[in-house]
Amino acid sequence: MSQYQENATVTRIEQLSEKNYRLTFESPMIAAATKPGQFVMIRTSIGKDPLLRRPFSVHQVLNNGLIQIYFKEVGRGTGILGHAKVGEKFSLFGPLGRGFRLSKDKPAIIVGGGLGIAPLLLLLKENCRLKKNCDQDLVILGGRNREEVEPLLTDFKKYGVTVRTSTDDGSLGHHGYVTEILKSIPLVDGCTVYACGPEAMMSRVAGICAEAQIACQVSVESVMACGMGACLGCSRPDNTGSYTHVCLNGPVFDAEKLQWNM
Amino acid sequence: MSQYQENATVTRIEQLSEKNYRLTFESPMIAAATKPGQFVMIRTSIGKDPLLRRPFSVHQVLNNGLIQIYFKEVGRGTGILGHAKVGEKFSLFGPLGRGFRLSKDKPAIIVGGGLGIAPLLLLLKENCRLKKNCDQDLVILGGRNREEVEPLLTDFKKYGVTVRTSTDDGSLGHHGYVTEILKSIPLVDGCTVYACGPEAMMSRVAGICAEAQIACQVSVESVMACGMGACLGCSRPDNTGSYTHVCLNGPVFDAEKLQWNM
Amino acid sequence: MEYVKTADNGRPDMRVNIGSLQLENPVMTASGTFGYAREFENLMNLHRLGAVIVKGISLHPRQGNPPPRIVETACGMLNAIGLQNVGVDRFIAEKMNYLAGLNVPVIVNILGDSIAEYEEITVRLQGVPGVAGIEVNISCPNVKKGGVAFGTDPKMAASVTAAVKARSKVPVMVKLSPNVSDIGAVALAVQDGGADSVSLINTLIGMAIDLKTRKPALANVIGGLSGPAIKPVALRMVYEVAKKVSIPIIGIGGIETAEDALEFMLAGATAVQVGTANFINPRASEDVVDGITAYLMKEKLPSIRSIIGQLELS
Amino acid sequence: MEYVKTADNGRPDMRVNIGSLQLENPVMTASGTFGYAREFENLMNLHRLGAVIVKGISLHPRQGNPPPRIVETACGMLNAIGLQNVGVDRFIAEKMNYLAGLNVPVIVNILGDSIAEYEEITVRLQGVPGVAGIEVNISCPNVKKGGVAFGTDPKMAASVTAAVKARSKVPVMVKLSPNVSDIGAVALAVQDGGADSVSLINTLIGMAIDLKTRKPALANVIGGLSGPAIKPVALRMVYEVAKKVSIPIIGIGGIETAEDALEFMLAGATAVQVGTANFINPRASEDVVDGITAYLMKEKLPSIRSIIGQLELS
Ligand SMILES: Cc1cc2nc3c(=O)[nH]c(=O)nc-3n(C[C@H](O)[C@H](O)[C@H](O)COP(=O)(O)OP(=O)(O)OC[C@H]3O[C@@H](n4cnc5c(N)ncnc54)[C@H](O)[C@@H]3O)c2cc1C
Ligand SMILES: Cc1cc2nc3c(=O)[nH]c(=O)nc-3n(C[C@H](O)[C@H](O)[C@H](O)COP(=O)(O)OP(=O)(O)OC[C@H]3O[C@@H](n4cnc5c(N)ncnc54)[C@H](O)[C@@H]3O)c2cc1C
Ligand SMILES: Cc1cc2nc3c(=O)[nH]c(=O)nc-3n(C[C@H](O)[C@H](O)[C@H](O)COP(=O)(O)O)c2cc1C
Ligand SMILES: Cc1cc2nc3c(=O)[nH]c(=O)nc-3n(C[C@H](O)[C@H](O)[C@H](O)COP(=O)(O)O)c2cc1C
Ligand code: FES
Ligand code: FES
Repeated sequence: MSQYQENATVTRIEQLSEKNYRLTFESPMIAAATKPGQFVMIRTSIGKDPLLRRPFSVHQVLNNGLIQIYFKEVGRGTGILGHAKVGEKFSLFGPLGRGFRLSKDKPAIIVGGGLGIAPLLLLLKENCRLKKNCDQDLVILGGRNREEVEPLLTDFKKYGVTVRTSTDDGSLGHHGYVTEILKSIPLVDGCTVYACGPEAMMSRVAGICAEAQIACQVSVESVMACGMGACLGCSRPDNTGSYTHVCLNGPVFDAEKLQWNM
Repeated sequence: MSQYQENATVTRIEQLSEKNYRLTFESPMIAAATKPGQFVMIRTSIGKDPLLRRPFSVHQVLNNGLIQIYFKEVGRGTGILGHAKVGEKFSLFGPLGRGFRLSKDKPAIIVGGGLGIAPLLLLLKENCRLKKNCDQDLVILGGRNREEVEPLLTDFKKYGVTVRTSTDDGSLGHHGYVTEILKSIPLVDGCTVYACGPEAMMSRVAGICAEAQIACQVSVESVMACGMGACLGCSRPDNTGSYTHVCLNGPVFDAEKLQWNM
Repeated sequence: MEYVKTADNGRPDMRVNIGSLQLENPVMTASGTFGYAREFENLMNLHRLGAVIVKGISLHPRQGNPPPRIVETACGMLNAIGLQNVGVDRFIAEKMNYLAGLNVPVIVNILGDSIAEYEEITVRLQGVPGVAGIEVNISCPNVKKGGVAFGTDPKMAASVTAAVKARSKVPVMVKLSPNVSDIGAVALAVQDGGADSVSLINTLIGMAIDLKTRKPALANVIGGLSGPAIKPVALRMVYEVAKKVSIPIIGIGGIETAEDALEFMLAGATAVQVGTANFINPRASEDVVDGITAYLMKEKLPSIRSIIGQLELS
Repeated sequence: MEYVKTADNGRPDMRVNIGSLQLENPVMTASGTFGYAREFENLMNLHRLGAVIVKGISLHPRQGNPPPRIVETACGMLNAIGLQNVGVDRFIAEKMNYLAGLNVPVIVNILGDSIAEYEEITVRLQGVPGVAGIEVNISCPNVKKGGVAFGTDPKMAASVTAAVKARSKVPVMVKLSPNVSDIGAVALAVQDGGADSVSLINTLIGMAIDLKTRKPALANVIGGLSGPAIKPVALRMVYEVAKKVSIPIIGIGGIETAEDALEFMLAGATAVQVGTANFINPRASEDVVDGITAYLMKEKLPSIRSIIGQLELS
């Protein structure tokens, strides 16, 4: 469980859609230590404002000590990252949190909505590496429109997995939600659903899996100050009526361990 | 007395020595309105930190609505400006303050030390334009070493004026202070000394001029919040035992109107 | 409160009432951060302000503190201007003429070393054309005598309020200090003293040190902290005071944008003052007016008054 | 105070005494910002700290507040953790073993809803190996009962102090709230109550609002403001308290760098605590130790103690 603070250089910037970016950092120590579902905390400013680091799932680990994040510009921190230049340096801290628990022989159904797709590429990669062959597995990716989903498809498809898509406006794949696709497919016994996306989507996925009595791992969000268990800021109600902490016990949880507003 | 807030684009960056930079901005309204000795307030951050604008003398007004500042990297605001990229935009506010009072027929002796050289190039330009011929005038520029002074010499010399130099380490011109050069030359009756530089230097210049009974205008500094008379933060003791405000009544003052610690 | 809808031009109604003072919109400029307004005449449209509050005025002229008077801090600044001003008589003679010509209510911020001084300034301001209200500064931290005590002790605060109120025909706004254990108690006392409204917060007392010289960064050693850094404290205090008093509240502290202003109004402020932001963006106060209008239109709200105190607690 | 010079290795002497507590250097970690230290073991060298102060401990376990518990503000953050902790017994059983193994004094931050609770926690901590001191939190703004009152009223503050002191064999540090009219008075009262030292400041009470939802940004509505934004207030209070008390002062509030720490020491602090900065740079406290050492060497000062209270007033 080693974590590092690295001054990472931006090596590549991809604007995948209007507000969605993919940034590649040279961050060899973090790259070597990251497992699927873990995240990094990035300091976006050189001054004291914005003050806190921002959490981002690790999207991909590439060769040569490169890691990627995939994010949407929603505020000041992501705004700064969206305007980063190749060669700029940012302080990365990670890898943090508990990632996905993979299984060698169980079929995987990977469900991502919007920016929740971010951690799933690394998950898929590890899943397929572990299994050698992942043609039993399924990936379901959804978003608001074609622009949001399409740019990522090749990266997922290269692992030989079946990829189904949905969009809110019907511009790509199923017209509707990823959960409708999930609902429509036979959920084989012993398979695991891995999900990341908006709260409402994950809540729905958790419900579907509970009903079908299959395992479900979700990657959830929370505001965070430290990302490593020091501040107790990232509390989230668990199924015992108490709180769990997203940065330490998550961000990936067994869905049944959390409280859901369904 | 019109002042403007302009979102000015950086069009050129010159690093003249280790910490000294010259930045050119496209700022047509401010450029058209600026008189020698006036200054601009620049917002250096996009966030809330550093919060306040930073004051800089206008170093040159060029054709096509361009203005220049010449500055040293001493802290966070100047650090950000020193790392600016061509094409970046900064909010400029100006022109502000009262500049130098020029005279068509009186010989001018222009004395600059260190970064105090900044406003003197525009002063010289206007002075020579007004007089048509400024071969009676003298410029004395000093700094810590050759690196600090030399890069600016061509710009001053192109007006056909005599330029003398001094450096603290003797690496260029007189080995010592600009005030020693000033002291050593005959100060003709009716001439005006224009000075900008470190406080100690200006104090000394003011003393020399008072003794020789010749006019002396100095451009002084002060911490500033607003730069335009609203905060009353930029107070400086004047010769009446009261305070004057650098941003409104200065930055250029008749030396005799100020209180000097000599 | 009664508002006559003057024109149905599809634009939201921005008017608010501070007691008997009717404002075209809820955006004022904070004392000491807007000079005497004239400084800004070429930089913005002064007529679009809800009200102008001018630099604090004392009975006699004050020279203010020696420099340095200001220093920047993280997302804020400290000032120790020392209440430099020309005194009430010269203020009336030299500044009020211009101010009276503005199309907006002018509120005069006053301060004294004793109750008698507050009374005397109030008396002199009565009947001066253009003076629409008085803001009583009982909170300035920069002057050794008076200032601090008046704002800290509820009884003293009530006394000053009552004294000014007794001598004023124009509405009296009392400006509260945040440097107290219980601002709600001071606000209540001031309301009992007869204040028509309370404005808050004034600056937090702070200090900065220059490690290089090992000296305080301000000649006055301590100064008043303002700017975005203090906004959370200001919002909390407005919220706290709103639960206590029934008179209108004017929110102040780190307001830079319409969003900031609207947050204060949700917390219970009827109007706001823009302070330090004027230094960074001389158009800040007008931008806040524009931004609030745009927000109301976007949210399809006919009137700004439907925002006041509408914070939703779950 | 007596310092034996242990080794003449040319490095400056960083030791300071907080009453009978001898620290290798003046840099501690602030309660609630450093977990139980173990979280940081892979990120820095814990043994290099002057002292570790752990998250506030109550008599019974506390679940803390619902989320959101934190929100960023300009150059600062608000927290309303609600003092989540495992309670003193589980703390001793589960956390102290590791902490006792560290080569640095461990100071336990405690809080109670009543004097009896403070006493009981103190009693349970006596004789626990590794507990080098107690920091009494009389200032936490997050819990409705107790917290606020103890820190605001000098008499109450003195009573808690005396009660804890009477039951403690280890030195007692009392942590002061900044949300008061006169922190000097509280500090004096606490000194009279027998405190071995005072630490300040705890967080300023603040609030943030989410305009989109029109709700408070924190589920608890109000929270504690920390970070660089509050540093000017903290410095001023340390300076003020230093003029009043003779016991050592520990400075807290927005300290990120050695420069910040040295400013607090110039103002009169014998030691400092690094808080929010730990979240941004997990190595912050160690960096402060390094930075102070470097400063002393650069300035050719043989001992850190020659800095304390050496602010130059002109
Ligand atoms: C473990 C974890 C992993 C994450 N991974 C990713 C990722 O891979 N890609 C990605 O795009 N985002 C991810 N996020 C969310 C990301 O951290 C936020 O979008 C980011 O912090 C916003 O910063 P900002 O300064 O741009 O926005 P701010 O200026 O702080 O806020 C702007 C707006 O964004 C909203 N916002 C703030 N934080 C979040 C959040 N956590 N989620 C949603 N909205 C938020 C605010 O409420 C506000 O309305 C992750 C969050 C967590 C906790
Ligand atoms: C009217 C006027 C015109 C000016 N023109 C120029 C110019 O043409 N070129 C130029 O290089 N500088 C000029 N200055 C100074 C310039 O404004 C400061 O150097 C700048 O504000 C420092 O900002 P910073 O954020 O980099 O430093 P900060 O981080 O604010 O401070 C860093 C260090 O610099 C010191 N410092 C801060 N302000 C000043 C100051 N005004 N003078 C000297 N040291 C300071 C601080 O004490 C501190 O030690 C001018 C100042 C005024 C008032
Ligand atoms: C430079 C300066 C001068 C001020 N002078 C006064 C004053 O004369 N009277 C007063 O009541 N408040 C004065 N204030 C306080 C402001 O009116 C306001 O209450 C405070 O700055 C907080 O608001 P802000 O964060 O928006 O600046 C002054 C503030 C600053 C920054
Ligand atoms: C998330 C968080 C939790 C805190 N918990 C405690 C606590 O349990 N007990 C306490 O006395 N102070 C607590 N504090 C206050 C800090 O110890 C410190 O006094 C304050 O944050 C100011 O210092 P800073 O600006 O360096 O953070 C907490 C602060 C934060 C940010
Ligand atoms: S973010 Fe600090 S404990 Fe989880
Ligand atoms: S800088 Fe504000 S009055 Fe001069």
